[in-house]
Amino acid sequence: MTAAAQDKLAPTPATETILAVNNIEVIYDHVILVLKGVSLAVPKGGIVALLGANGAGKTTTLKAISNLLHAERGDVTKGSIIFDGAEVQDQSPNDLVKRGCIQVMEGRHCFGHLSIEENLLTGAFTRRDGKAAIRRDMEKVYAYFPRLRERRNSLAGYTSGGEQQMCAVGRALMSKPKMILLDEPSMGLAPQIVEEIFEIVKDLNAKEGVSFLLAEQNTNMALKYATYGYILENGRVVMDGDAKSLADNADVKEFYLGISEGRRKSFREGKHYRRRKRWLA
Amino acid sequence: QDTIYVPLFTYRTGPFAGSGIPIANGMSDYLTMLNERDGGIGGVKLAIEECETGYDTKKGVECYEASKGKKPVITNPYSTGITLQLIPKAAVDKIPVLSMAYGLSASADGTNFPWVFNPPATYWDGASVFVKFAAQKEGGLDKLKGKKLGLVHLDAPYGKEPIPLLEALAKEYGFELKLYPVPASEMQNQSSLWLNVRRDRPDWIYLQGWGAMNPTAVKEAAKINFPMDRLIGVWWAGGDDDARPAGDGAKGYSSLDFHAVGTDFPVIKDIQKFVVDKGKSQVQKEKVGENLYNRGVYNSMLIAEAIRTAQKITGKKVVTGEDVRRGLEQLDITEARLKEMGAAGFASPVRTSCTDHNGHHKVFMATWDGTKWVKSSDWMEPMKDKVRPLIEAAAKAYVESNTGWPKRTEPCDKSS
Amino acid sequence: MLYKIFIDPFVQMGMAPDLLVQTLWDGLVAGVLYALIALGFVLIFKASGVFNFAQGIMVVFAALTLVGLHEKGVPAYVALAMTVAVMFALAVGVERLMLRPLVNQPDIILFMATFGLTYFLIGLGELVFGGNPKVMIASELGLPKGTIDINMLGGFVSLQKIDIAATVIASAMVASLAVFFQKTRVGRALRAVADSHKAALSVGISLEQIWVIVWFAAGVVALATGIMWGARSEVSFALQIIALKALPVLILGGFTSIPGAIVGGLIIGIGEKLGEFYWGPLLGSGIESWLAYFIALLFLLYRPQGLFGEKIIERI
Amino acid sequence: MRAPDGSPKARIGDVLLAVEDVSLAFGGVKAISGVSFDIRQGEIRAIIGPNGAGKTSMLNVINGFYHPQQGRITFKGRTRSRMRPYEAASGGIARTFQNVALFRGMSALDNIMAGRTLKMHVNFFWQVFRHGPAVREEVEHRRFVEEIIDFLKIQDIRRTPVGRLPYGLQKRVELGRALAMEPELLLLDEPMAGMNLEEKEDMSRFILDVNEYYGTTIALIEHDMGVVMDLSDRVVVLDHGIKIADGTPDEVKRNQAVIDAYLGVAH
Amino acid sequence: MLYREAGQFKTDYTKDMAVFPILQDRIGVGVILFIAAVIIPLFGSDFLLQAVMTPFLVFALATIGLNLLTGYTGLLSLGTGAFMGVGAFACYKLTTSFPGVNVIVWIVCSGFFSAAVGVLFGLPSLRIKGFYLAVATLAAQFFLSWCFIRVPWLFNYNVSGAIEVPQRTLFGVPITGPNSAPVTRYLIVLAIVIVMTWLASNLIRGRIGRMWMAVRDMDIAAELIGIRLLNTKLLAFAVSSFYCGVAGAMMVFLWYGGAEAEVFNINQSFTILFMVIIGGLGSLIGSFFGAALIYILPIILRFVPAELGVPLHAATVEHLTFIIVGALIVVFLIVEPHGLARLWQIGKQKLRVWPFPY
Ligand SMILES: Nc1ncnc2c1ncn2[C@@H]1O[C@H](COP(=O)(O)OP(=O)(O)OP(=O)(O)O)[C@@H](O)[C@H]1O
Ligand SMILES: Nc1ncnc2c1ncn2[C@@H]1O[C@H](COP(=O)(O)OP(=O)(O)OP(=O)(O)O)[C@@H](O)[C@H]1O
Ligand SMILES: [Mg+2]
Ligand SMILES: [Mg+2]
Repeated sequence: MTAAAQDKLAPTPATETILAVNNIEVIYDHVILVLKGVSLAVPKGGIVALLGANGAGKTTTLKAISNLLHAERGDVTKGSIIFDGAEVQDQSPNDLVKRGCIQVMEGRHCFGHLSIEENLLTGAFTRRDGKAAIRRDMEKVYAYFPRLRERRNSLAGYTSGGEQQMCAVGRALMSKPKMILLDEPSMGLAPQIVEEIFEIVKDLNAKEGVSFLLAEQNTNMALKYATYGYILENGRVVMDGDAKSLADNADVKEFYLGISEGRRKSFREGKHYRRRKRWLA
Repeated sequence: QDTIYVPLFTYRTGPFAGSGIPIANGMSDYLTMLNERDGGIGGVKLAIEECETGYDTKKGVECYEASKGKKPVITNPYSTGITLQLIPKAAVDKIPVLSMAYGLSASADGTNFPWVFNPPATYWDGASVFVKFAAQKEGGLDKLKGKKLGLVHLDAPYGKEPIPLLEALAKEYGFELKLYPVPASEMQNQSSLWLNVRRDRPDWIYLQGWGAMNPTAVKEAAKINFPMDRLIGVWWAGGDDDARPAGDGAKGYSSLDFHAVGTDFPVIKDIQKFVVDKGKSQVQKEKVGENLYNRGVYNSMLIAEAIRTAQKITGKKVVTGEDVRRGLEQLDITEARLKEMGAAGFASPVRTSCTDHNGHHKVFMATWDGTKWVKSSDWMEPMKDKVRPLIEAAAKAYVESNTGWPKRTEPCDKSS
Repeated sequence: MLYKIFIDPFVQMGMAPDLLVQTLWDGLVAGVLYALIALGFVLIFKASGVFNFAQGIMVVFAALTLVGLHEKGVPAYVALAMTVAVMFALAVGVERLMLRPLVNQPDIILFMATFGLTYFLIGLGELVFGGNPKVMIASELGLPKGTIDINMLGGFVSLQKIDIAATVIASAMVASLAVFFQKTRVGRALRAVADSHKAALSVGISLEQIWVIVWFAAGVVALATGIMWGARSEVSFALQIIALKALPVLILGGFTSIPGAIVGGLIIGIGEKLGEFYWGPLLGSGIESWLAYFIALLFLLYRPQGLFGEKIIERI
Repeated sequence: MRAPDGSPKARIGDVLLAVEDVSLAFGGVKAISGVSFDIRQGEIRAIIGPNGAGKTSMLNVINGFYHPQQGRITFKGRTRSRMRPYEAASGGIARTFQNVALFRGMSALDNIMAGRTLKMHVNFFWQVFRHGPAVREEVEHRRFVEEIIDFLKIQDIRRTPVGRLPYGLQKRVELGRALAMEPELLLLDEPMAGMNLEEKEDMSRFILDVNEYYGTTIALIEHDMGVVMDLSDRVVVLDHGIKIADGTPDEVKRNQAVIDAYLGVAH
Repeated sequence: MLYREAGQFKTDYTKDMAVFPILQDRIGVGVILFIAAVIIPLFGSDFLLQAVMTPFLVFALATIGLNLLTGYTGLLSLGTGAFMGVGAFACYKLTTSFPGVNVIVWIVCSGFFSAAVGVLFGLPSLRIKGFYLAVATLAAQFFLSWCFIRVPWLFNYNVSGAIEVPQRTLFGVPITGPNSAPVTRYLIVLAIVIVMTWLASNLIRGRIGRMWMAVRDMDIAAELIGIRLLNTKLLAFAVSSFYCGVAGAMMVFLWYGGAEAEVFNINQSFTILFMVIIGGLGSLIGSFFGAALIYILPIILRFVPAELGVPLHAATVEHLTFIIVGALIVVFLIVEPHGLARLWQIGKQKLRVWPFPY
């Protein structure tokens, strides 16, 4: 992509963008087209939410950014992704982490045979700033998630789902990133912890200037903490805007926040599905 | 232009390549030499084609099927496993099998195996010579009573071949036979076996091994201080590479042999002149004349003589497999003929007949002197009277178990 | 019969203690040598979850390169250094051309790829060095030769100097590798990679670097193995068969454990020598070919992940 | 099965499953300590608690995957100290898993058909030749499964290998597989994790309908308090393996211990 | 748009569950069967029949056998060679003990013996998994190999220590032994392979197949939906060994015409495993692809230099063959780790959306 084109796509030239995704197309297995031209941008020091239904392509987008698609036989066939001024496609995932872009993968993916503490230490693999600094950051993670300290010597494979999720988030923090791609961080966490995670996001963002791209189902939370949001449907961005305006949008309220006519619906009231015609006679 | 097609099944790859390569070189070099020097046999060039078997039965059968279409006059399977596959096919496809001193011992019986030939001696002949040799050193066959003779063998049909004969002789002469099988997967890992040897203290050991098993066995024997002059290998355990790795430790180790070692024969000189020096061989120059190389040469001499004999009998120049079968049946390589071939003293005369496809010829001991094999005994006659009945019984059993085994229909040529 | 199985062997042990000691020693040596092969497997398995079928041929390849270079007139130690360099090149090649494109594939696929590598190396090795067996240049490398016969217990026990050297070298290698991989940052990263390629990638572990390191380490171990086994018989392609012996050792010790490889090797080595020597004759000898697997199987029934293997995590 | 007015009281029957004084420890970790509670016929019973409280472990104990060191489990009137997985399954306990445990290599249809395994009996011989009874049985169960597929609205992904489905659909297929077992007691472990609101609504609807139409008893673990409070009849709260509260959603919501340990701010 | 299922509606479940629900597939299979059963026997040379097609089919059957175990049930086995050997030796014992019964019956029945042995060695699979399970099967491999050599009863005390295949006839036509025509043997092998492939496809499409796959994909979940792991695994061992046994018997009786125990060694086991993997785990058609690639490719490669007129020594050709085959295996895996079967599927998928790329 030429520099001119980039300029055109960059949303607000005023704030510096740390990550720009320009019109990417992703194909799995050479035949399954999943992303059909997605563009988005994350400003330096921003928190951007990526919303959308199941299968919309959030995870795929994040994987494309951290260059993990190859491992799943996926390919970015069109468009470009630029992180911190360099094309992502030319870099290995390891380079990206070194340069400060780390992803917390959906579905935890802790190293089951390593203890929680060792898991956290692997997060610091790319760091070269000495044991003491790593130790300090580990204390910080433990302070964020006291539950992890309790279970520090257990094999991650044996910890509960939520504990693994905390471990995955904590592990990413250990790499001292400039930008974190968070894929469904709240999944499987107790409400208290969910709030805590978002507090951590806010904290890191404010104190250390870490940028975030959040793929999240918990729209409520996401929009509360994010500055900007994109809504993905079927591999396309269907709506974007700053968080407040999205939260005020009627459709978003209806479909993503569960608020209609100004009050929260009960799950018992959920629409009765219609019995569809049976497939076969 | 007419040629006689001679496929050579060889193996220069795989775990047994060490033994396969020198043999392959010897075989093809001799035949190439005939082409170069004499323009073939009886004026007809030989089309020599190697097919790589890797000592693998599957590939061997594939080689056979591939060569079949080109009207071969003879097959050299060069592996007992492949030979066993080809024996039943030979009669059907009318291609004689020459398994020189290997293969199925019973196939020496020409009445039941008209298409299979295994001169100059069978494994049973070899084992009987071993017993004879031991007896000679002990002071007579009657002195074997109460002695222990061990057989260290590859745990496969090839290795087990001498067992029936040795058992029969053990009964007859009152010695005790101890068996030491080496599983194929443990060829290079024989320490516990030799510990057993150390415990049993056999007086003599006969080594029926192949490939990497041999050097390991020789080394291990040296390790337990087994007297080397009491370790005797079958002719296939007599490769230079079998003894060399053990270094000085192998000095005195002997193996059976039926042809000479070295290059001091006109025929070998011719090979060097017409083939090796002209770069038409794959052999390393210094390896010409080694034991297994000469084994290959010897093998090809038998092939060539069979073709020549066939030409003589039939008066045809371009002979077929059927003709060569007759030629193989009437081999008569006399001293005079050997001399003509430039191989006087290279081997003992060979004769086959309609009923005897082997001849049970004389063999001798070659002893490793630390750098090469040297002939260390006279030519020794096998115990033909003990071997022959076993062969006939085995052939009979084979025919019985293979229902529908065809009766011999090929007539015997008069001269034999 | 029962007497023969349960009592006679022990009587024999008592009657000829020198043979017992000799058997134990032989078992020990064999065990150490098995462990050396197993170690090569463990390294790679630990680092990538790949069961490296090619380890056996790497042993042959390394030994052949060494001896082949020496035959060409290169001094022994220079040849040794050059062989190490060749093994490094191999590690880099394997990583570039085989592992990198196959990242995150199921174990069995990677296993299969190493089989392709095996074929490749067999072909290449034979093409370059020919199939002739070669004599290991043990003495040129300064490895001791000869035997020490110790008269004891009413008989004698003979120790090969080369076996003693093998034991020492193997133990040193194992110990240093164990320390390196257990205690270092790289060691942790290795275990992480073995657990999940995907997750390892996501935290920025450089698979490329790690793989080169372990394949190189495995190559060096293969070289050591090749020298030792080659010195026992000869260097030929038949040697790769011996690599299969590493399987029961590995399984018994646990695929992922370096100490496991050693302990497994010793148990198998000693177990099988004792079994073959004292019980083998009951079955007509030559039972070594399967005894090791049965020993391993017995242990596995108690501990399905091997003695030192990581527990198989079963959680839902 | 459903009372005409649909009121909970009429719906709920006797105790179906009772857990008494169950304790489970892994080495030093006490996952569950002396927990007792019961599940009544026809009710939706929620189990909540902070991460690592022992909820999943509790389900594992109920269907026999974990064996508790102590305690009794009474299911359909039979008391025992531990369940066996096969017993549990054939007794009518089905479940879904927190980390989707589908058979990844199989299509959605096959996954759900696999849930019918216990109900299929035609012997090996007929199966090999796929003849007579085997075909009849296959068709009959296929019909049942198609009903479930319709019910869950996953017709279009019938043939897709489930490994490739997005998370939410996987959870739905997993529910389908559990339903195919025609269970009396259905254990759901965070069925709505990773779903957006719309999908949660759908899922809630399915759960309610399963409960109402099939009369299936449901034990539900969920972290979304909205869902829990709206759907469940009774809630049991675990914390660090100990039961800290048990009662109706409203009671639980107001319980201070629960607020401290789990809810944080009152919802 | 040549290949598509649109417009082909199924009106009942039986049709929908057919092996080849799509018309084009049915036509394709028909054509292949026609070529295999008519064209090849009529026009194929002996070399093609005897050294290419028959072995290929035998290997394909063994590969299917192992695929049922490893590909469908997820149990890794390295004992295939030995299980084939059990079949071969069983068939030999049977046909020499009861020569009156047709040898084809015995070839099929020999499968039961290897099934029994397979079950025995499958027992540890309840506790042992993955590569660890391989050791149990390796124990089988080495132990059985040892038996084949050491128990002379198995080979009727032949001095040669090998199986010698007696001549047997069907309606007076020799079908085994040296006098049987390659084409007869090929046709018998073909028939057995077709029938057994069909039976295997029946199994895997039904309840049993689903149970196997469930165990493969997630054994814990399978257990919790009421699948008895041990029974299922043992059944897989039994059926798989049955197939391998029949393949082994065919190998000796209809291909080699005699065999040493060495034929059933560990390399055989590996070869079959590689056919399974390269072809595609859990795919019947992949089993054929895998067998073809691993067995036939080297044969073709061996002919290439001769055809091109490049003067290379047989050994050099062999070395190059090894190098090329090795490299090709890696390349194939990189292109499609799920095996040739998957490549095939993707090809079909592309055809379906053709002329559009996706
Ligand atoms: N490895 C793969 N191979 C083939 N298709 C895939 C693969 N991974 C994902 N897909 C498909 O890509 C689409 C987008 O998936 P993705 O996981 O990106 O969605 P998502 O927005 O993250 O959904 P969720 O909220 O469920 O996590 C889905 O339809 C899925 O079926
Ligand atoms: N097999 C096991 N081995 C060791 N510890 C275990 C095992 N299973 C569970 N645990 C421990 O028991 C505790 C309870 O785990 P459980 O999975 O039941 O939690 P949970 O309530 O489901 O939490 P979450 O909401 O995070 O899923 C955890 O601390 C976990 O580490
Ligand atoms: Mg996602
Ligand atoms: Mg849980």
